[in-house]
Amino acid sequence: EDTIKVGVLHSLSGTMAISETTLKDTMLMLIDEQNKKGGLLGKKLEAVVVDPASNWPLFAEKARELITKDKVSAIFGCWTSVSRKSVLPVIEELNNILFYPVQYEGEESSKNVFYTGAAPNQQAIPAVDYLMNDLKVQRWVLAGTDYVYPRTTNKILEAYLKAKGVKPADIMINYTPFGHSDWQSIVADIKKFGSAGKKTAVVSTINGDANVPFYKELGNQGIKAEDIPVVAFSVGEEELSGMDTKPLVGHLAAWNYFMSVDTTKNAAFIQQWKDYIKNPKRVTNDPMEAHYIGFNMWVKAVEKAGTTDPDAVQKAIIGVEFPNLTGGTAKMLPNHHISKPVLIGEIQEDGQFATVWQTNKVVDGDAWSDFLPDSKPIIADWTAPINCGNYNTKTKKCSGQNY
Amino acid sequence: MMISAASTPEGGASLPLTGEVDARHGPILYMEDVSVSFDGFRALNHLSLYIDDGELRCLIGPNGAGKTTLMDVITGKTKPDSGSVFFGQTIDLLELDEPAIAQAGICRKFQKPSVFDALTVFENLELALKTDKRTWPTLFHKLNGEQRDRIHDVLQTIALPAQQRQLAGALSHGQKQWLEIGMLLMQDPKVMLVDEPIAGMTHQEVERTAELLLSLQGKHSIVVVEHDMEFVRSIARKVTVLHEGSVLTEGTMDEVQNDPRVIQVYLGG
Amino acid sequence: MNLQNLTQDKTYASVLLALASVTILIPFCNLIFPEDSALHFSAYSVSLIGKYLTFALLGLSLDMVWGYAGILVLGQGAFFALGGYAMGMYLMRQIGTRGVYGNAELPDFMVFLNWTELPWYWYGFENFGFSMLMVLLAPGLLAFVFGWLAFRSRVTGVYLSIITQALTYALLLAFFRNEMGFGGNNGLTDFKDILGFNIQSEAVRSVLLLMTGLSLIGALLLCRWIVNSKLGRVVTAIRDQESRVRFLGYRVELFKLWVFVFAAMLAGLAGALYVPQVGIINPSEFSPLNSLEIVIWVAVGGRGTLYGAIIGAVLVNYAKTVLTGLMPDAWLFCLGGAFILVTLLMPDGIVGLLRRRIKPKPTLNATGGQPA
Amino acid sequence: MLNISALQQYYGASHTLWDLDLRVPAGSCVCLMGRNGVGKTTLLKAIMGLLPVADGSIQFDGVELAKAKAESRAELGIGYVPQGREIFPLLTVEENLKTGLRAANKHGIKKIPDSIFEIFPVLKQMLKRRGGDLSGGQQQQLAIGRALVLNPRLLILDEPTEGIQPNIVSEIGDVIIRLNKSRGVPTPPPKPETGEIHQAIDRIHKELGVTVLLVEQKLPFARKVANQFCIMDRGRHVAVGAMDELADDMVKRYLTV
Amino acid sequence: MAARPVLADETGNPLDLLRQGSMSEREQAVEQLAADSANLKLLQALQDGKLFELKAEAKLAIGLETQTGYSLTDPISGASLGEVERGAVGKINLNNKLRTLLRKAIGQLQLNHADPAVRLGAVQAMAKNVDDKALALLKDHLDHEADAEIVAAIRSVLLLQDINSPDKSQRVNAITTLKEFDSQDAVNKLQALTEKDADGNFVEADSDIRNLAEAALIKIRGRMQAYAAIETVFFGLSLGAVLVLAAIGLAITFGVMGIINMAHGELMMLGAYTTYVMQQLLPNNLGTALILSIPMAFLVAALVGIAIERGIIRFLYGRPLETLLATFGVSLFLQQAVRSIFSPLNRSVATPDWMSGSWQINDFLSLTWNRFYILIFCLLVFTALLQILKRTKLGLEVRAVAQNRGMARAMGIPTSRVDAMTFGLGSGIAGVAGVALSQITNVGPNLGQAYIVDSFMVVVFGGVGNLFGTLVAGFSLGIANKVLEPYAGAVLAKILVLVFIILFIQKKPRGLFPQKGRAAES
Ligand SMILES: Nc1ncnc2c1ncn2[C@@H]1O[C@H](COP(=O)(O)OP(=O)(O)OP(=O)(O)O)[C@@H](O)[C@H]1O
Ligand SMILES: Nc1ncnc2c1ncn2[C@@H]1O[C@H](COP(=O)(O)OP(=O)(O)OP(=O)(O)O)[C@@H](O)[C@H]1O
Ligand SMILES: NC(N)=O
Ligand SMILES: [Mg+2]
Ligand SMILES: [Mg+2]
Repeated sequence: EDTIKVGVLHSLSGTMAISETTLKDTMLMLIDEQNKKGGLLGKKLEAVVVDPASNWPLFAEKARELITKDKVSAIFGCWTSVSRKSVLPVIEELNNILFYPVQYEGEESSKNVFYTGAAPNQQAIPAVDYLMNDLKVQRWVLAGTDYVYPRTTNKILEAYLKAKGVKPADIMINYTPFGHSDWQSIVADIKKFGSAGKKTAVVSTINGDANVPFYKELGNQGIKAEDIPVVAFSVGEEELSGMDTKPLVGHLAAWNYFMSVDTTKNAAFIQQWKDYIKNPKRVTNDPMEAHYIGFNMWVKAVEKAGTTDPDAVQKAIIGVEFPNLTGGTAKMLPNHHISKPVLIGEIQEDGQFATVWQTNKVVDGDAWSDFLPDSKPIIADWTAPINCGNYNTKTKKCSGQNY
Repeated sequence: MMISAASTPEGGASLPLTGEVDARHGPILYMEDVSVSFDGFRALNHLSLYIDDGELRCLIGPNGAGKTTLMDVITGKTKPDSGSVFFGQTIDLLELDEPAIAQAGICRKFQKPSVFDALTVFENLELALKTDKRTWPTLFHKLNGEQRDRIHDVLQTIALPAQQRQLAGALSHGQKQWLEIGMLLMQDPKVMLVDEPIAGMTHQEVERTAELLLSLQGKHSIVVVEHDMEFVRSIARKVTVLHEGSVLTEGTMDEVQNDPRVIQVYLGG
Repeated sequence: MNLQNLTQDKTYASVLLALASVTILIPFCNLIFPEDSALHFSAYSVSLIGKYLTFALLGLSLDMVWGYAGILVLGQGAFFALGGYAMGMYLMRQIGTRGVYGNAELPDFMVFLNWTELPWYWYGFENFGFSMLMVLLAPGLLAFVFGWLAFRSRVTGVYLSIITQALTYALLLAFFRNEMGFGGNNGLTDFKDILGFNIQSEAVRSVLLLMTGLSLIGALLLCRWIVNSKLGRVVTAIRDQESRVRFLGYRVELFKLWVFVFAAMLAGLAGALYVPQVGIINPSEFSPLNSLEIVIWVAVGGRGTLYGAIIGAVLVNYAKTVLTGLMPDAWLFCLGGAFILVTLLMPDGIVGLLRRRIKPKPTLNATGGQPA
Repeated sequence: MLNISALQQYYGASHTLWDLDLRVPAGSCVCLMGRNGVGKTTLLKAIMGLLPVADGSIQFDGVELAKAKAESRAELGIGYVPQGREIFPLLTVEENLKTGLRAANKHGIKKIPDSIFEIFPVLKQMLKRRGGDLSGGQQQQLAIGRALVLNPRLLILDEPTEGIQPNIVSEIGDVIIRLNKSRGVPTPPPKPETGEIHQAIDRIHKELGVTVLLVEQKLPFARKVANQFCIMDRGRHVAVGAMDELADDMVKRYLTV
Repeated sequence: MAARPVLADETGNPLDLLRQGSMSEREQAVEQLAADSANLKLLQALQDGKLFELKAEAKLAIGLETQTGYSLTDPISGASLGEVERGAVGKINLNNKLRTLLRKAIGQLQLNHADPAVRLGAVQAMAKNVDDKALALLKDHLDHEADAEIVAAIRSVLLLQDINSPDKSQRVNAITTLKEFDSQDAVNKLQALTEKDADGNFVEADSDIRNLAEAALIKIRGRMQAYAAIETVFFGLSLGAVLVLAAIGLAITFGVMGIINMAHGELMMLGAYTTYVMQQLLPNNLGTALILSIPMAFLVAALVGIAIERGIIRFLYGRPLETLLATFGVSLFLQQAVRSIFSPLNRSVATPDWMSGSWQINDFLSLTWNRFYILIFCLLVFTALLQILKRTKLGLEVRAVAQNRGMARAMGIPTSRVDAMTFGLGSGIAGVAGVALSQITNVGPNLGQAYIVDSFMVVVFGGVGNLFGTLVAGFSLGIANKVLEPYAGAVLAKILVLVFIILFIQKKPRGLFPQKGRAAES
């Protein structure tokens, strides 16, 4: 074998193509770059791209194809949690590696998956802290698309808010279907909820396509960021580039990366991306950085292990560090999550975020939330002696691992 | 011939369907004071009609007089606005739907030939065969020798034995007419309603149809609608003339033919 | 039987033969030959082919209602998904304490959403026999109730098609809801074993393929027997002239209901076989687009021929597998283009083309209208 | 006027019309006869361009029609009354009649001529009723009326009396005869009770007689109306001649089963 | 000449702070600047995002965007500073805190503006969060304000303060006056009077006041309910308008022609992309671009539609089910084509100013302009279409062709032309609907998929072949959805509407407005 193959498993068609296509291109760029640097272990890297077409079972099938047919050494892919859940058994069965670059609900740590996106404690909790402490928010709207990531995140946030003394009457929870496009009533409700005289904010886990009509409606019903700010966990530069940002100015998002962050590394990354994609207007976003970090950590781990053998890489990668684009250093933790800074930014008219708050040091990703009763005692640690993704510190047992 | 109101069966509708048609006391088919209207247009207007057991009745009348509508009412396709329709003394046809009426023994040939284009001639006849027509028995149904013979007999009668394996959709207009008559025969009904059977037939076929209908009377009660007077004359016993939704006159062919009203609205000079 | 039936028989025979060999040879080769042998079928191929065969079964079920009874069901995927969920629930219950929270009763997704006890409709699914019964009963019952209402009210044509679409769409939204207790958008996944055997082992995979193949062959034979029975002819007659059949004394609604329920159960069976082989069942199986795709398979293969549905389902899905890997950026052009070409060049689908090769037959316009 | 030679037609693989020739001279009324299924309707459809012809030629006034578009016939002045009526079922009677106006426009006809209602008064009564709701006979009248809107020079009728009440059948006979007046028979003076209708017909066709091609099974009607016959058997024509010459043995040979 | 009115003190020049300082330093600067009305223009420019830093000269300037860069004016004197390139200036960024501060500051400075509308705006801005200073300003202003509306606005602010006054009669008066006001602030204040604290004691000790407040609340809530009902109807109608727009083209291609057009959604998508392209071509006239998009989208979609009809569908007449397969292929093709040409990302289509915002009738009722326009647009499109089908031959001919193609040809109807034109018309209308959709939802490759199921549902629910049915169906489904939503939530409401459709079809198996008659029944 003269090349090392890397699988790229992102939807290029269907509903998720909007988000995932960019990540495919990012991976191609990173692999290209690595090859220019001389490849890995003296071999060239080769990207194997497939299209799981936003079809969840197809993700599993394609993962199997990548591993058994194409013999890839690692897979970078998935966006939605359900696609990851679909791929998970295959990755575990065939003992390969998946780098998952998107913020997610947590409650998972697989031996074979590396979570380079944010866990709830790296995005949701800090955002709520910011709203509560800096903006003095007292009333909360938790609005989300009706699926597991928003549900879980909101469960965690609800528990967190209540623990902070927020009354149930001051929390409004609302779920909408995927792609929901008629927000008139809900925005009107939010407006009413927010006009009770207490400072109100919306914590939005609204996903993808539903955001454009949501923000349009917010703008049209005259909800300004100064009155009722919306802090979103799924709206990044890429999404903003497809919206009319005028009515959005001042609303917030919490991420671990903003394109606008002014560091030399980031400037270089942005330039590289624009050159690669041959479009000076293209933007970068948080999941791209996650892939950037994940890929480079994988490279380092392979070099450290001297082989692409998944077992060896899984061992070697824990503890590997790599600088973030926004400053600070990401480190692969024993629970397969990474440490990241948390940034909160306000949307500007040009579709960029102006950072208004940021953690002063990196936050470690927590696989198992401390705010859910059943997951509180659980930890993940893939180093000896625990070597388990869901180790119950009370019963001292590792549950559900079938390898 | 006319029955008095007193002898009209009462509460017959509650009797089980499986019972024999009770025609011991005269007519097998009663229609009394039946009215039907469509968007305000009266297609049948207080019409009363009685058909005797085994009778061959010809029904004539101008286009639009309501002959087809009358058959629609008897077979359950159209529900009348008022009036009553009884099969024998006991079966209230207004309480039954189309399949139940068909199973009770009233079958019909349509004005526009309607056969199953995607099935062969043989299969068309097979479907019409008088058997248990519930789902499971139909699934497990096998033709026995007797039934097979019957289909072949009918094929002979309608002169389509050569076409029996052909799809009915490929038949010409006249052939479809014959096939539909064949389907009527297969059902072996008590009452046959035959709407314009000879349209599109050649002269000689017309004669054969007449012979066929004549041979069936007695065993079956038959109502024939036709505009071909020569044909009607050749089969008619009793003729009813419909006009504007009600009976204009009734009688023998001669009586009817010489009725000035009939000549005026229907036959012409 | 006439000539046309004979040629049909020949094609039937070859399709059956092909199915039988796939069903028997592939699991056999997978288990017997070592991995590096040229004759070895990888686990990847085994589960892929298994998946195609479940789709073929699903296509077959649609061809029964659509091809023969003329009911264009745009929600056949709903029955497939229900069967799949029934199987998925069984598999979830088999996980037992091996879930991440170690809860013997509750599946993981219930635990982390703070459910405290198993909803009543999950009862019984730890039992394989009961679950298999539900695989058939759940879709069958839904089809029965839905069909009974719709056929009795004489809902036909596009109206029926659209309400079946509404049905599957409503179920999609309902199953998305986490409150429903079926795992929301993530659905049911991470299965461990089936009847005590590890679901990921090669042997189980092979057996599943074998079971799927046998089910498909059985279903094909059964369907063929049904369409060749008198009931089949009644149903075809209903397709072409529903009201006329009533006047022959057949209860049209019951016949339609019979076929509809039968097909729903077949689809449920397909779903149940699908889930252990792909390892996940989630609400997107209810999506109207999925159901539409089933119609496409059948149309591509050739409607109203049974084996056409099988050929169509396998070919379209095989094309998808190959194209999404070979040309991830352009495969939709190919697939879309292929659908257009098939309609234009093969009016009766792929089977129509095959048949015309074998024997030119007099064309008969299905609608009975004049040829253009 | 209409000249058909060596026409071949197939339904899929089955050969329906074999090398068929037919001449319809201008001003004549030709009755096409033959048993069920010999291909009469097929021939008429082929003339109308509703079925593709495999080979042969169809000339109308010197214009080749065999490969021309179906819709060109109406403008040329061919009216068609199909077997089975083929009414537009969900259009009203008025709309059914109006469908011919586009083609009739070429001859300066912009609205439905009143004369049609005079011939078929029932159509006037039912102007707003859906065509499909009419009784069979009413539909047949509508079909003929619809063809007349085109102001045709050649009228093709496929079993026009099917399902029509006797007095209207005879009227239709009269209508055809009078439309086809160049038959040479002097038109009898209008009968008092039907005078209006006949005057109307006269008015439509003062100048030119309409050439008629008729398919009819009923011999008496055919004899009354047509002046020429053409007998078909198995897709070929076997006998032609003046109507008076139609001998009984021919009828027996070709028209009975 | 008003020389440098800025107060320079030890904290530094506020202009420099604004230019270079951190966000909190900028806050200080704004507070300082707010003291002098001469700074109004500068503050307003800052709020509107038009204040820039001239990088080379290290000073502030107000910039107006031009084709190539910015034309600059001095923020204080208003003197022109010439034009510069884009790169030469940097925008002064704001955050929400600053924006809030600015709003208040500007409001206070504008209280004496010559234009009463601006004054009213200023009062309203100040009313949003009143502090003592603002209250004093407003009270002062009341004495020399002539405009009745502004007086009323200030009165209501003052009345709200009176509720907490120590003088009981003033309180009583305030409450009785306020109960006639449609004011959210009034509700909040009154509500506060009726609440209990953590120990279960009433916050308001005076039971008279409490009861009075209680009664006033009931009165206002009654009105609120009426407003809510109006709002629900409006929401329903506007959702319905979107459904109707999406479905109406299909009502022609599917309802009248009988083509199961799965590419209908993609034709709408083309309309939406046309809007995007038009806005790219006319970046400075977004409104004009939007208006021009309507005919352009019609043209583009109609041409594509005609191409589809001529290239594919015309071979499939008489085989309606196969149109489903072929048009499904077309829809995949178009989606991927758009992905290849415009990228898979959503495109940003701007809402022109005259379409944004809402018509604020009072605190409880406001109708958004874009929905309002879309509703009217929908009715216009519907009427236009109805007229086309009624007044022209096309309407009759297309129905004739759909019902009996062969006979239509025999009657001399040029069926191919009629088909192409009708399909073009249906497609063009889909394109026009796409323009409307671009104003409320994503413009991306998935746009069509999102609407196709709903479109078919609406056409069928209304009764196939009946245009009016489509209209009624769209509006009734819209209203049903919006009536249910507050009780059931968005997801369950949608499910309930679907179940309702299923059950309704049992009652009326051919939709709301069925085609009747012998032909339709058999
Ligand atoms: N569904 C309907 N809607 C409106 N009118 C109808 C409907 N059905 C029948 N009619 C009218 O009722 C009248 C009677 O029609 P019917 O078909 O019974 O006549 P008929 O006696 O069979 O005539 P024909 O001898 O021409 O077949 C006709 O005028 C017809 O137009
Ligand atoms: N669509 C079709 N497909 C195949 N064969 C057909 C089709 N239509 C008619 N035929 C066959 O073509 C032959 C001629 O049919 P056609 O309808 O022209 O007969 P016809 O002379 O008009 O008979 P009739 O007097 O009964 O109307 C018949 O044998 C018929 O079976
Ligand atoms: N993990 C997410 N965003 O689905
Ligand atoms: Mg009739
Ligand atoms: Mg004929």
